[in-house]
Amino acid sequence: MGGLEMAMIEKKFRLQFPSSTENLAMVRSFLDNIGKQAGMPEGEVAKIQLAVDEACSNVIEHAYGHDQSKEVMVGVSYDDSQLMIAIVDRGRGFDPSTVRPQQLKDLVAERQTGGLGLQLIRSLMDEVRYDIVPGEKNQITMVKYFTNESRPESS
Amino acid sequence: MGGLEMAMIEKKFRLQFPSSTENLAMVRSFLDNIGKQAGMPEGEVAKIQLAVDEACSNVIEHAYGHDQSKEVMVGVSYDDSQLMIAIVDRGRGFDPSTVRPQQLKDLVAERQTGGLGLQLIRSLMDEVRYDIVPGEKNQITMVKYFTNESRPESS
Amino acid sequence: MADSFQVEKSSEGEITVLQVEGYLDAHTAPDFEKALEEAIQAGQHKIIVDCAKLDYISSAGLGVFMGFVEEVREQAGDIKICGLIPKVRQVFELLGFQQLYHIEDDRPAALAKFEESPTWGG
Amino acid sequence: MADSFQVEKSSEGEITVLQVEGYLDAHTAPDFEKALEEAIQAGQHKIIVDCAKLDYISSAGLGVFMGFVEEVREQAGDIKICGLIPKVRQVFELLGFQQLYHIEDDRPAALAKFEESPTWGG
Ligand SMILES: Nc1ncnc2c1ncn2[C@@H]1O[C@H](COP(=O)(O)OP(=O)(O)O)[C@@H](O)[C@H]1O
Ligand SMILES: Nc1ncnc2c1ncn2[C@@H]1O[C@H](COP(=O)(O)OP(=O)(O)O)[C@@H](O)[C@H]1O
Repeated sequence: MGGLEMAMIEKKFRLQFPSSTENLAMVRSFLDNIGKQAGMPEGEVAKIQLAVDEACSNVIEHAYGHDQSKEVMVGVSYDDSQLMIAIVDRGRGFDPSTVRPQQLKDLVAERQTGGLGLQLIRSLMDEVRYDIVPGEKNQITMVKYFTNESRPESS
Repeated sequence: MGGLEMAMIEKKFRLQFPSSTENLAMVRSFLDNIGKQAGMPEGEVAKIQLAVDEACSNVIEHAYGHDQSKEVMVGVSYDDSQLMIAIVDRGRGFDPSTVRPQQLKDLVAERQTGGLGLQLIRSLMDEVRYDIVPGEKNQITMVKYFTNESRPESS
Repeated sequence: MADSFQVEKSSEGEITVLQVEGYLDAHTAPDFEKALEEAIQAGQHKIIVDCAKLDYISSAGLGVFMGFVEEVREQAGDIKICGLIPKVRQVFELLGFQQLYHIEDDRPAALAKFEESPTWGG
Repeated sequence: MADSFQVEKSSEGEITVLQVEGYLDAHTAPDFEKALEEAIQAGQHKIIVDCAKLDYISSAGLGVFMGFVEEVREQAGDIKICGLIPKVRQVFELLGFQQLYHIEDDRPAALAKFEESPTWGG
């Protein structure tokens, strides 16, 4: 702001849907449309789709225990430097600091079928942040920087 | 409600996006995902996509005059008898009763490039309703009945 | 998956063919309008719009057909339409385009129609 | 466009091939799990999962590979993976699957790998 170049207006999108895994495909096509219009390369769009799929799957399974009457919200905004995504639920919540990253080797030995989602999100996105108020508002925010970006203007 | 058969829980979806025609493709894929999971035949999904595309195009062009800083909202809900869609804007508004259906012949003679959207919506959907409060909340609501439907239970 | 649109121009003798492909909506209609306008401004008044690869059309796309057909007919030309897939054909027919335009099955049929009636009702 | 998923089962001698197709996420992983479980319960412990037609995988799909591989390895069998498209391969590799599974280019290579090492490290 106040710079000489005109900053791109931030574009904002929001998708709300019943807490059911059948809606994961909808979330991915929502992100595909946004990623393409933001001019992101396909590989980057794929990473974002996967990270958001993981976060939504966690909300559907863990925060809401597959209760389809609950609602999941995915908000997306982008400008010329980055794309930011917030996934919001009003369910159980959790303390991410207590979730230890687990070794695939150990998970396999214990015949676990899960435990990789949060690790995957962290390795796919540039920033990941949690704001948890159980039962009220739990939010995971993820950011992907645009490569070859023109730095956002400082004010 | 109160019937012997369990009524299907209504499923609700919502999409919000910047008022720009580049987002029409997103709206169509949103509806495609919902229509498919509601078990609608492809031809019916196509009609709904077109009707909603027309209504959103009108909002983007007429209600907001292509101002991309404005937001369009599309809400969808369905149960076992029908699918209902509301398109909401906070723009200029208009009085639908003053919009006369025009003959294609006359539009062509006058070299008009528009004037068919509202007619198309009416011929594609089973119910169409407007609730207009200019600058505050303008809403077009459209309903598509499911064919071979089990009649909604009366209370 | 963002729905794209393309127009390709070619000639069959004195007839100009615009092949449209993809999704023709309020976002992409200006591209189609531009292609059609350029052809007409270059004096090409016999135009076939081949829609065999057109997946989708909304009224914004139909509007392009409406806005320019009188102009070419005044010049003893026409815009003839061909190759509509059923889903797209349905939209044209819902609005009565078959009463005001020659809509043919494919490009050869549209070319033959130009032999038979170079303009509308002519 | 709603993303679908399919599993097809076939045999190559004593080896069971599960060909997976489409989108493997938390919604469709139970279908894959069921197919794999059925094969194992039927005593089939040498399994190739051919992913050549797999467009997408999330951790819910990876979890199916994780949950059953010990069981077949105890029975001197293995689950070998083949045909990953680059986008899908990247997900497997991000999580280090290549250190714990034989991941081969295509089905013949996976069959050859079973000749060479019928189980993991065996
Ligand atoms: N949105 C959420 N709400 C509540 N708990 C969560 C949420 N996301 C993750 N968790 C907790 O963190 C754990 C690790 O999550 P993750 O790495 O995605 O693996 P998985 O979901 O496969 O167990 C979960 O098992 C769950 O206990
Ligand atoms: N959402 C809207 N907000 C304001 N005006 C509208 C809206 N929708 C339609 N209109 C008015 O109704 C007219 C007819 O609309 P329509 O039949 O869709 O044709 P077109 O949009 O091609 O002109 C428009 O020209 C416009 O004046």
